[in-house]
Amino acid sequence: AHAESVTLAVATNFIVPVREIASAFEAASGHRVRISTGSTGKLYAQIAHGAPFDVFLAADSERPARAEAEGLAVPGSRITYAIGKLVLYSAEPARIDAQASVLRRGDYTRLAIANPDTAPYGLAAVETLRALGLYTAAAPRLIRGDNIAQTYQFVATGNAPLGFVALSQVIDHAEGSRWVVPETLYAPIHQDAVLLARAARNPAAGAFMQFLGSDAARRILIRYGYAPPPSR
Amino acid sequence: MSTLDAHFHGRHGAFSLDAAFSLPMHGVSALFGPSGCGKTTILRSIAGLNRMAGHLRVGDAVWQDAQRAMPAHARAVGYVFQEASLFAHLSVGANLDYAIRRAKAGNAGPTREALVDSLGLAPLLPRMPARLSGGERQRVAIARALLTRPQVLLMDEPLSALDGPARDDILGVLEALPAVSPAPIVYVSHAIDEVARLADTLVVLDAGKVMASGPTNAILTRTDLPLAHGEHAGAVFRGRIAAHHADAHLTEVDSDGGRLLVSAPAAPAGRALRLRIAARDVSIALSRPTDSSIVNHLPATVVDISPDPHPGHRLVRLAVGDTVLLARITEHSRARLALAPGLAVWALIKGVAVR
Amino acid sequence: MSTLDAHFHGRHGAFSLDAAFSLPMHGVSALFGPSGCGKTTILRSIAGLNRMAGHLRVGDAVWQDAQRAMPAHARAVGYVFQEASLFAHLSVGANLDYAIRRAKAGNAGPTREALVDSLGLAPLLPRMPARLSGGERQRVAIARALLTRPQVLLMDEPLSALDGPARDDILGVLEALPAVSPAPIVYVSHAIDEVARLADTLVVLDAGKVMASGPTNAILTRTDLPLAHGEHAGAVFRGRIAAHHADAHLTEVDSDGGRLLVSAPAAPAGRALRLRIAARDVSIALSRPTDSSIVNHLPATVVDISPDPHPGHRLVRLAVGDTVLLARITEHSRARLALAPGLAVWALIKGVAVR
Amino acid sequence: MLEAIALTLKLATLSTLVLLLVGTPLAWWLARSGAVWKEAVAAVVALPLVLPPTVLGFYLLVALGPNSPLGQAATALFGHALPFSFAGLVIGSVIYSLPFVVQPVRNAFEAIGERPLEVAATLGASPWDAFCSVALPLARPGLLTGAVLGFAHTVGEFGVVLMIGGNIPGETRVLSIAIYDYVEALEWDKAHLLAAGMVAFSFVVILVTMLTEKRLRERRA
Amino acid sequence: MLEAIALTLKLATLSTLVLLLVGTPLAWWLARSGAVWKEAVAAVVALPLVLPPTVLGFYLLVALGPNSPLGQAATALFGHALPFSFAGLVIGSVIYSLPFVVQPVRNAFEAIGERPLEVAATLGASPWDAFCSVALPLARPGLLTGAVLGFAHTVGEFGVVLMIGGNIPGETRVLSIAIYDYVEALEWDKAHLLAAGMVAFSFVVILVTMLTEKRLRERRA
Ligand SMILES: Nc1ncnc2c1ncn2[C@@H]1O[C@H](COP(=O)(O)OP(=O)(O)OP(=O)(O)O)[C@@H](O)[C@H]1O
Ligand SMILES: Nc1ncnc2c1ncn2[C@@H]1O[C@H](COP(=O)(O)OP(=O)(O)OP(=O)(O)O)[C@@H](O)[C@H]1O
Ligand SMILES: [Mg+2]
Ligand SMILES: [Mg+2]
Repeated sequence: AHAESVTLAVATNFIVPVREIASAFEAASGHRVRISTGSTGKLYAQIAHGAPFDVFLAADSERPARAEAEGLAVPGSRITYAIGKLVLYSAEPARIDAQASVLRRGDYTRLAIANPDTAPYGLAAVETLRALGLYTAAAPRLIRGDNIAQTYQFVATGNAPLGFVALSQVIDHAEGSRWVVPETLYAPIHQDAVLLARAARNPAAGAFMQFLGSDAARRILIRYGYAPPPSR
Repeated sequence: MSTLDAHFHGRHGAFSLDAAFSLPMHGVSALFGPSGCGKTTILRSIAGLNRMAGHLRVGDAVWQDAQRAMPAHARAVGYVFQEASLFAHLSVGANLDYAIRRAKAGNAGPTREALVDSLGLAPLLPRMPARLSGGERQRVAIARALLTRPQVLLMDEPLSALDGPARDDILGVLEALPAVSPAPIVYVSHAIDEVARLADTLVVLDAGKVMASGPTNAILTRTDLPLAHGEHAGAVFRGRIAAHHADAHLTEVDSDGGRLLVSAPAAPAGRALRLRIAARDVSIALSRPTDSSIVNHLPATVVDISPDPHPGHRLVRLAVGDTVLLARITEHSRARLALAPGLAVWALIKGVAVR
Repeated sequence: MSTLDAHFHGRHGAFSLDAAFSLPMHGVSALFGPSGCGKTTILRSIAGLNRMAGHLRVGDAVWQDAQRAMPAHARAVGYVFQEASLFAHLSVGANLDYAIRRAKAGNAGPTREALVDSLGLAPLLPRMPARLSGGERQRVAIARALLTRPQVLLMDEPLSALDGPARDDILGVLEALPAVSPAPIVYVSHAIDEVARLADTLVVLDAGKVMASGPTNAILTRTDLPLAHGEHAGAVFRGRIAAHHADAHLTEVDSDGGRLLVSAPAAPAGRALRLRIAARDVSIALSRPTDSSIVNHLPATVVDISPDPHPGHRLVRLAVGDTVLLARITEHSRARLALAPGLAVWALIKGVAVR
Repeated sequence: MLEAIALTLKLATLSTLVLLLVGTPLAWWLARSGAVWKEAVAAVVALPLVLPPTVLGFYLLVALGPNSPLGQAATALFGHALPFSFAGLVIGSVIYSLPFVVQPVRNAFEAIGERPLEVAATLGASPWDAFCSVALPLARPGLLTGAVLGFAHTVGEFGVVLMIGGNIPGETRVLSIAIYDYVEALEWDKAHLLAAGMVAFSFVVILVTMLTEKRLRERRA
Repeated sequence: MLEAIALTLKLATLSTLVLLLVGTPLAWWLARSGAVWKEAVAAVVALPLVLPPTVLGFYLLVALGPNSPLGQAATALFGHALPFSFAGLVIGSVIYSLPFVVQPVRNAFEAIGERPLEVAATLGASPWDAFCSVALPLARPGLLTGAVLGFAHTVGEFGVVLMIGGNIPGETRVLSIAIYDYVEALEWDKAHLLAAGMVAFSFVVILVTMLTEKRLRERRA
């Protein structure tokens, strides 16, 4: 196949892994990839108003589904490309133990989460707190990042002693302390992708959707702290 | 036709204007009147800077009538404003060039070199306007206005922001203007001494109306008008040089009123002069004095005697040859000398100003 | 000590000042000199508005010496600036109140009511400064300066931005000031007629230096100074009313130079007056004229005769009693009358100005 | 939502006040100082403009966070660091909007010139007195322009506030963040409503301010 | 990264030009018109300030998108709708930064007064000639302030650009977005470097502009 180009609209939190996946894809297929990033909501608004994107890699499953329903995407093209893992993180080394007892003790001033209204990791954090029966106690101390990246910034700069962030953000951090939240405490964070309507006949876009499910992509995902999607 | 005919009427807030007048298309015509009488409004109407109703004909061209009014930039006027009006962002030279580039082609007028020369602007050319004195600024403004090659030159109290020496300097420039430029000058002032020095024709305004208009001396010596009653009241008339005595620095001048001895720079016989004699400089004697330092004694006849705003004073009109002089004397003296209309007297003239 | 002693020295760009003078702590003292000679700089130094080196003692208080200089707001001066200086954001009344609230307690001075009354400010009080004429503005500025209860009132050419009637109006106000306020006035001007009308003491400046200082007439009639050579040159001296003739509107005045008949408003005998006689209003005769409208004839002796800037003219100093008058006549007349120092003559005085 | 509206008004009003309190002396100094380096200070004041608000917010977060010297000083003083508090929001807004206040106020002060202040001194007014009784009233048009721009900018301000405020309802969740969240959450109807209300309200505030200023200026002329 | 820098400079320069081209006549009209409703127009110009940039960007997206009448007109004209193109970025930046240009330029025009324009008319300059040869040079300080604020604001502008531009590398991905992305992607070192460079560059640009203006002003006095 001769070289085509594909433009990805990628949720900001996935930007680092997607770069690696894209280079692997370029190497393997010879197609060219361009990456645009933004919050999932912003990207959806842009797609709805004619943005020149071929593939939408959202941070949730809701907005790709809506894109599909509203005819912005190729029907049936939606796949889950990664499953996010939630982690409770602190920049201080011994702050969090394996039982996350700091949460139960309520021994913190502020707890950073992503905005549950707009970010799936935020929703997962709220679900986790509710499952632990700690939400009411935590609610007055919650601070909300616009997205998961901001939430991490709150924690990393020490402005919040604790925060629910994505495992992918802290996977290679030796310092700090963490508690990987058991997947039983929150609904899985499906990050879905769809092939957008304008790319229905773009072979490179289709190829990239294929490549997302490949072993090469899965290896990268795991390295970055995501669970790979169940094999199709 | 070689007149400027204007009739403007309209309102400016509480002020209402209704003024019609006709001016010759040569020499200096002055609009004279107290503050707020509408002088500036009329000048601005001539220049098209405000929208007064009326009509205006300048020579053969109609600049405004009931149907249409030429926009300001299309009217061939030069306008010298009362206060600083040089472009602050341009040097003196560039201010002049601004006018030259937009000059009305076809009209006659002095060249840049001639004006720079006659107004002494050469050392000023590279300077910015903020670095000029008030008098220097007005000289540049006058040169700039002339360089547009105007059909009419409008001047709105160009001296009122100046004092002492700067004022004298510009007055001299203005007196020489008719020799430099063919454009008639409409000169606005409320200073009678300026008007007497400069104007050939006078339009007297009050509260938006024309009170009188005509040749300068006819208006100046009318005791029913306010001009004869100010501190600077006097007569203005023309003379011609008869002889110049270089040793005594004195010039003999023949005028309608007789021969006068005046201080004037050397000039050839026959040259026309303007003579001004202030009412306060004229004394009256019944016989000709012989041993006084007063140089000029003219035989005269008392025309009439009017009251003066100052209660102890009288204003005496004297017929001297074909001309009328004003003399301001005390009622005390009038009574002592028993002056009355028709009496033959001597007019003793202490000072004669010459242009 | 009841003098103001000042010595200021320093540079302002290319201009260098080095002026020492002493002024009485009453009446009007004028700083006189051509444009750029440093008058404003000195006035600002007295007010503390610039930092000239030197020292300044006002009465008993040292305002500046080598060690320290009082800041401007602590100096009890009233300052009337050359041009508009009213606060644009305050009404006339509020401008006055601004000064009252910050007045130096303890000093004497007229009240607000008295000033509003004597300066005719009542109808102006609610107006904003932008709606005042130039003359009205200066009257308010003068009232405001007096309301600070100053120890010295500084006035920097308060008339130069005014014309004609407004100028006369304010001159009248200034002449009456010493009666209204005890503060001595330091008056800056380059107009000799103002100085002659107002000043008791004169400091003549040129290029940053004091050329002469002393009582007004002594300075005005010194022919080695430029003041005697201008258009308005003349003499100034004091007189005292002898009698007033209401019917002829004439007043008999006794002065050092003899008895004069002048036009002046009715006033009781004994009242002191200031008399001004311009050099151009004085003629000289060898015998006393009998039938002329000139009212005042004084016996005089020629003191000396100097050249005048105008080559055909001479300046004659005449001793009239204890006083010196100036007369400007033509060389032609001087020669005709064979005037020389020591000659006894008659001074014919056409006009006497009175304050 | 009412909470967010109240908070926005409180933040904008307070920030405008602080902006005027901080910006006015700064503008005065810039207008009147003879210091050669004052243009450098003027440029520094303008710099928050060139950073994206979120990025500016990020650096403020770092600068004011509990690990920074500033943050530790604040903690010692107030018992907590400034981010995620209303006080922190005010600081962020003030830094971000400062250029819009300083610039017009400085221009207005420069337009006054020396003379009115000299007049005030000769009338016995100390420099501080003259500043209050003469300079401030004469510079009113500039102060008003500054206040309007500062107010409007604070109302619309969002990146800095979001970053340093942490989007805490009732404390740091202002209207602009609320609208933003509705857009993000695809609840566009609500976003439209809020945005329209905000625009209408601001339009009225700005228009009334400008007309009042015009009226006052005409009274003076 | 070089791409982003070049794009930012291009966007800021072009936007500043368009801002001056659009803002100057508007400011002129606001300064000189006698229309009673001009203050309403002035308030409308100031309104983009009160909307969070992203939200403003969202509405621009709606207004210029392919489904809107405006968008369809643009498509008919240029072959594509304006969002997600460089032209769209310029439009967004211009609308967002307009108040910062119009306000100081208007003040500068108002400060000129009637007289110089009347003088120009009596010297034979048509209104357009007088505007170019007199009003513009005399208003230069205001134009410069406007240009600096507009330039700086466009450099730092981010929300509108991100929304309407779509962050497409080489086309709409400007420096501010790049910094934002680095911060979001936790690549803080790169963000620090870029931010520092941007601040330093802007500091120099602003300082040089201000000093030049000061020099020019002193020449004139
Ligand atoms: N724009 C205006 N609006 C309202 N009234 C005006 C306006 N311009 C002038 N006037 C009024 O019109 C009258 C005439 O003004 P004008 O300026 O023509 O007088 P002037 O004779 O030139 O006086 P001056 O000698 O003081 O310059 C004055 O009473 C003035 O108050
Ligand atoms: N701030 C300044 N910087 C440089 N030179 C100055 C400054 N102020 C005044 N000068 C110069 O100092 C000299 C004296 O100025 P000053 O204003 O005291 O003169 P003046 O006697 O009041 O003149 P005028 O009658 O024109 O008002 C002038 O030559 C002037 O150019
Ligand atoms: Mg006038
Ligand atoms: Mg002076």
